[in-house]
Amino acid sequence: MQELMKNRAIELLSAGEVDRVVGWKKGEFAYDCTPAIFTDANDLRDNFVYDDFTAPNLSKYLVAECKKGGKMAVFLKPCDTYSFNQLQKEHRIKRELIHVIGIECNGKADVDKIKARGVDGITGITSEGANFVVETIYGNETMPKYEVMAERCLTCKSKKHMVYDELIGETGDVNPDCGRFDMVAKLEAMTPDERFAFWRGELSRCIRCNACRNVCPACTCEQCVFDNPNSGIQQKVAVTSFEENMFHIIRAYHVAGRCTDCGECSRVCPQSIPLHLLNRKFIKDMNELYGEYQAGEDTTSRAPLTNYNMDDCEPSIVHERGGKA
Amino acid sequence: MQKIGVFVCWCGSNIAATVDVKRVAEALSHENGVVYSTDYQYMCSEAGQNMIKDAIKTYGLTGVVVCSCSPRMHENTFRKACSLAGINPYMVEIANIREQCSWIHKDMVQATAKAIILGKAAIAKVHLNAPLTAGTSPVKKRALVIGGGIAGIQTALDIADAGFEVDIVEKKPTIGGKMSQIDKTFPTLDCAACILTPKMVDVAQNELINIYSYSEVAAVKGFVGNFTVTIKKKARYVKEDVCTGCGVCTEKCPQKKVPNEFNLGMDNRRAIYIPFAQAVPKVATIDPDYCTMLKTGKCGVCSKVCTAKAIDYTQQDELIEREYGAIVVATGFNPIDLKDYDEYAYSQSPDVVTSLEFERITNAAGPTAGKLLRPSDGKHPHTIVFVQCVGSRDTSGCGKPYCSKICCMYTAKHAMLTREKYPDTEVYVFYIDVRTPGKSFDEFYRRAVEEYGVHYIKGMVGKVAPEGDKLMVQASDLIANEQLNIAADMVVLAAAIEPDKSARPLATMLTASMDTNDFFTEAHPKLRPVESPTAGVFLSGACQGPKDIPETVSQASAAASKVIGLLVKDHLTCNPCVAESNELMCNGCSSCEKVCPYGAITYIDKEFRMPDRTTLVRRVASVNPAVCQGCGACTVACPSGAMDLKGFSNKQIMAEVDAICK
Amino acid sequence: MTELQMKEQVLRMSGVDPLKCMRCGKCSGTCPSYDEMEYHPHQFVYMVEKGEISKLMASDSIYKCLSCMACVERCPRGVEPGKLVEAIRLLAVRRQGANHLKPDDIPAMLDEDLPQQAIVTAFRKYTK
Amino acid sequence: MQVNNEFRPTIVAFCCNWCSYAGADLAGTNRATYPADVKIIRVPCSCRVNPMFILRAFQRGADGVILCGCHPGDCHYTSGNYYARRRMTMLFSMLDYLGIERERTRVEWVSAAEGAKFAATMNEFVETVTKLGENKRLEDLRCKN
Amino acid sequence: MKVSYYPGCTLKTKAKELDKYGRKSAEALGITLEEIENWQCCGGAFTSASDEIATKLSSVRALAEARDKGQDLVTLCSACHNVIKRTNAAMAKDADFAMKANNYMKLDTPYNGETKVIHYLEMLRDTVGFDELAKKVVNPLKGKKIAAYYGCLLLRPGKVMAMDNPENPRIIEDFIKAIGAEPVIYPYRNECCGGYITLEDKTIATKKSNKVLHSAKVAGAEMVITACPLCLYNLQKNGTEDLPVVYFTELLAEALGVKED
Repeated sequence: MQELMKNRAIELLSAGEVDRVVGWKKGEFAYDCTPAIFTDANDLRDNFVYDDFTAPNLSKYLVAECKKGGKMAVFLKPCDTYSFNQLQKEHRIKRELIHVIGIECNGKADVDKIKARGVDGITGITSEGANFVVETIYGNETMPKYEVMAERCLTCKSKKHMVYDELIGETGDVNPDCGRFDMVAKLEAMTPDERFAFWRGELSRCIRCNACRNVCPACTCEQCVFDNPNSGIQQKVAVTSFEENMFHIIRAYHVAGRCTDCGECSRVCPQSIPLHLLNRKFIKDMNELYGEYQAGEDTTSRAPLTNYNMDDCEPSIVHERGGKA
Repeated sequence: MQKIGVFVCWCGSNIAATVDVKRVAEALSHENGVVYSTDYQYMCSEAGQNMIKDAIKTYGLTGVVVCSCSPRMHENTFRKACSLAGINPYMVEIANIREQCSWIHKDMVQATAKAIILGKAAIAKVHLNAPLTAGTSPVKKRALVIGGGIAGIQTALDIADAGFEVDIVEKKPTIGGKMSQIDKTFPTLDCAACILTPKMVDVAQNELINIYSYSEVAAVKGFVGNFTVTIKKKARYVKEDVCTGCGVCTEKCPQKKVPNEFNLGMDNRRAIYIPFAQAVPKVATIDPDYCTMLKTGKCGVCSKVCTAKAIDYTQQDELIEREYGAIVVATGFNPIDLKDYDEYAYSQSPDVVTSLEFERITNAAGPTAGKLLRPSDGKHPHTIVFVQCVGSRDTSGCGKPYCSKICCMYTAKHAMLTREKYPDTEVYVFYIDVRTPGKSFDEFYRRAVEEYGVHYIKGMVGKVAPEGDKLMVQASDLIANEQLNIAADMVVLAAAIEPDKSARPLATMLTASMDTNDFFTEAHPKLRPVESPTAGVFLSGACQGPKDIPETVSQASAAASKVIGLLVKDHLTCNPCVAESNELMCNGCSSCEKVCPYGAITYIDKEFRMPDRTTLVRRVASVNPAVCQGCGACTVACPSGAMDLKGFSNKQIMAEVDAICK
Repeated sequence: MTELQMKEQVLRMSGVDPLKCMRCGKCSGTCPSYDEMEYHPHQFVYMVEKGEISKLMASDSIYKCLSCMACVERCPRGVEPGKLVEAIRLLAVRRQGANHLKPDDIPAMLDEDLPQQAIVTAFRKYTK
Repeated sequence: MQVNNEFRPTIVAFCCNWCSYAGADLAGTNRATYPADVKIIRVPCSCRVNPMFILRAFQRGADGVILCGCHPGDCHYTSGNYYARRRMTMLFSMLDYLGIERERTRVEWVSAAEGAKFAATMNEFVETVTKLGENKRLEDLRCKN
Repeated sequence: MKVSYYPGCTLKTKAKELDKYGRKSAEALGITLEEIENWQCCGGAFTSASDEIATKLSSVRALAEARDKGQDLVTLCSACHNVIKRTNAAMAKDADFAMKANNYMKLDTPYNGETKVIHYLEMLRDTVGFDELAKKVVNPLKGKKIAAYYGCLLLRPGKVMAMDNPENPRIIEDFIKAIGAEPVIYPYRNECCGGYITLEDKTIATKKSNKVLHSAKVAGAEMVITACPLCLYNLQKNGTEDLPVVYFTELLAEALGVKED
């Protein structure tokens, strides 16, 4: 797979069809590959990487790249294509400048889960059927995928590419029964006190590093409200404990109806806060109250929060429906 | 840094009785940026306004906070005063310490503390205010009058007289309204038709007036100066421009058993009809509920007899879209349904009638050709009992809590006319109070008693029992302290009046406010009685409250003069509190555009100079300030906060929040 | 009890606000017992408002009311005069020995068809 | 605010200019009382109210926030309250999800004619919030210990 | 279908027909009337005074029993209906009264007006349906001109009783139509017959009853029907007009063909 992609990228670059390729290269460790812009075939040959650790969603990087002009190629996993569409809908990227190469994805490994099994000195990873084979300096370790796969991949909503110009590997199907809202439903079924305890446990770990915001493909504002002295809620550094709650609530609210549920926020959180559960709550509510809607499915539909029906439910539904008092 | 002046109004004792105004002025004087703080009995008076003007000059104020009544009352007054003194009118903020403080709180300590907080919030906002300049929007020089009764007719004639086009939308096949059903008018007793029908003809002949009869307003869009109204012209199955009004069809139509609504169902008309002889437009209308041709496809008599070939059974409802600068509501009234008052046996005996039915009975064009005859047997009644306040002043839930205002006078008229024409008839009027404020009104009522011998009895009828050909009326005479039993031949009920049922959906379309009784509310009950709080919407006649004819006509003319005052302007000053996009922060994502109800937001490709001297072209939102109405929907849809609302900016509102919550 | 205390008690028991009365007289216009009564329904309202309770208590009028509720039903202001009559009657019969109907009186009143209902109702109305 | 040991809540009421603010004025004109704890902020339309304002109010110590607008269908700007309705539904649902007392937030449609309803709503809301006591949860959510 | 049934004292003695034909007809219509156990007399009159508690407790007991069985409470006698329905409304709406009554009663579950009180006529209209009833009629009372006599107890106070429009009711007229007869509308159908005044002053009762009967007769009635034993007594005993007065259940049983055993 990696070689196919690498060769195709070199081919596009050499033929002058694009002047750069957006892909991944290895970081300090084998498992922390980072997004990279390749303009040179040799660089590609030496550093381009794609394996079961290459999780980052590259769509967001196209926003900055499009401003520079020139044609580019990008590799997008199925879930990344949703983000791509959403960015196109919001006029944040220029479709005509981008050659989208859809790539097959069967779920990425979560290195934290691997490490939690006591595996150390990781140098690489390969797939063998239902197992990952993790290469380490101490030899290979084989483990079942479902035990160490990232949460977002275990509940993958779609293996189908929403957009591509060419495909490497196969495109799959949308999976409506992925169970991605199970945890939200579980939280909803708790008492307010239990929910409060849960979120207090999670959110109190936040260090306001902004990693979630920086990685989020929906957070591409020219200037974030939290950085804008005129927004009235500027907070470069959280001064009071309250501000961090506000940050996460506002961030979730700002991406509501725009979030494709790519799960990058939770992936990059150094404190392992399940931030995607905030976004999924909004998605679930909107699906239930205003009809099924999947951001990034297309490039034209109206999102629930920029739309309405005359007979929408009243906000008091929050008081009336489920969840214990 | 702003230099702010604070002016605390006593509003006589309205504020000062519950709020310690001195304490408020003193407390606010310590707020950051406040350089002058004072209190005065009436800030809105000329002397009060001069205080503000003088302070602006003396202290070099850049912002003004007035702690007074609701901004809906005097914001403009104070803005004008500040403008005259040389500061931008939008540097004024009002702290509402009357309606939202002194009038609802009783405890002086609490009310004073709240007034101080409200003042602080206003000060916090003024700190962030910026001078705003209003744009303008053009005025469509045409008016719409909804309702073609005497109110609508008078308004339309007056507007047209000033040289503006007017459309009248009337839901019935003819204009004329309730007045066309009335026989004589009090207190002069001139014939209603004689004074109304010439006006109807004037309307028909006026080139500037266009009547949409048998039509309804279906939708209203836009705002003052620029309304777009969809009018539904109901199919009348007769070509209006071809029909000559000869009336042959209305004589030949074989369907003769249609209750005639013009005579309140006391006689019948045909399925094709002209409501009355002087109808305007004088055009026949087919009643689809009764026409055999329309219901079964078999008949076609009217089509055969029509020499003008005006009948068109295939006619459909038609939607017409027209633009107007102003809209006048003149939807009028109806008597209430008496189903909850059957102690008066209205449903049991045809000889128990409403006053409007009595009006038709005494009208020469009515079902009895003007002879006073009982509906049941066509005999002349010798004893008539009039019952006042049937459903008026009723708080029990069956009727209306208000006084219907016109009943005392028309009942006096009915009683007097009956006694004049038929001196052998005994007439009793049961009253709770006789209300006759109005020119020559009380004299009129006294004449009924003193010259015509009408028996006015202070008391109320408790039961009407039909027995044989008599109506046994059981009533109290409070002054004699006895219960009366009168064997009457007819009973006339002065039913309460209520706004027409079409008024409420219309108010929703116009976003005009109504009171709990479905009367339209005025912009100000005393000072702006013919304007609705919604700009560009005016009120004429009984849609605003019970009124007699002279009052209706004066209000109609007043509404017309307000409309003319609007239409003579070429441009209206726009609300400067409009949305504005900060191009540097705008992502160009189109969220705001999607929620804008006015289509005020478009996108432009804007060239930005980058720090490295290159240029970048980016798509950004641009607001048309003449179209934007300032709702602020876009500001919340904008994820980056690039979109903000002038006069109600994010920072201003949050400053108020902070001041309140501190 | 003073007249004022009695007035307060009557108002409390009946839940009636005589100030709502607009003096239309419909209660007296509709009352089937009007001619049997010394004081008529509208007078009950006005006299209670003025605090003339003992006059009403002493009057036979309180036993002539049929409790048919016509005045209550038809009052346009929701004053409910019938409830005032009832409250004043209760006040009267609750007084020691002031029962309007005594068990000893009953046999003379009976006939073979008289329903129980009439007797229990009368007891409820006339006695404490 | 703690006075004489009796908890008095701080309530922020956002009122749209056309209906609810006028309704509040009408409550005043009719002398329909409600507690002084309620402070009204005038906004042009319920759709002007940004969830940020509500969170900001809680941040600065508000114990309850209520948003009043024109009845659905009666919006002066035709559709503003429909958007506000969805926005507030989402925000309230999220606060509930985080375990914040759902009774601290409320949306009520009050027309310009409903002075009595305005006062009744405020009385009821103040009573509800007073029973809940001081708003601590949003702040405590982030408590480090 | 089963409902709780409150007969009342008069139906056990002087007004046995009202009860008997009511039961028979209900059975014929597929409705089981389950008599409330140990019911006590309702007292005959609802005292509107707010401090009268004890006199209303027998009604509360019956209401609570129906509530515990999860059934609607059906009444037949107009007086019982008036007392029980008004007591029920007071239990639901007057918190102070409900508290005091519950304190006396010491029920397992306090009663707060949960039971739906319906008159037999309402049961015919809303549960059975007059159209359905008409289908079950075997002996239609064709051509009979019948005047419905409501009296005051069934309809007033209108807001509480909420059976029909108190000034222009039609429920008994519709019933008359359903059993095949012709209703006669007359103005005194909802005016008082004199009620319990008969004990004290027969002349008043006679005056009132005659007014009703005369009014019905002038309107062309051949017969008057009622749901109230006291009305029946007054019209028959104190009235001097020659017009038969019967319970509506008797005609119902006759129409349904279940009158004779």
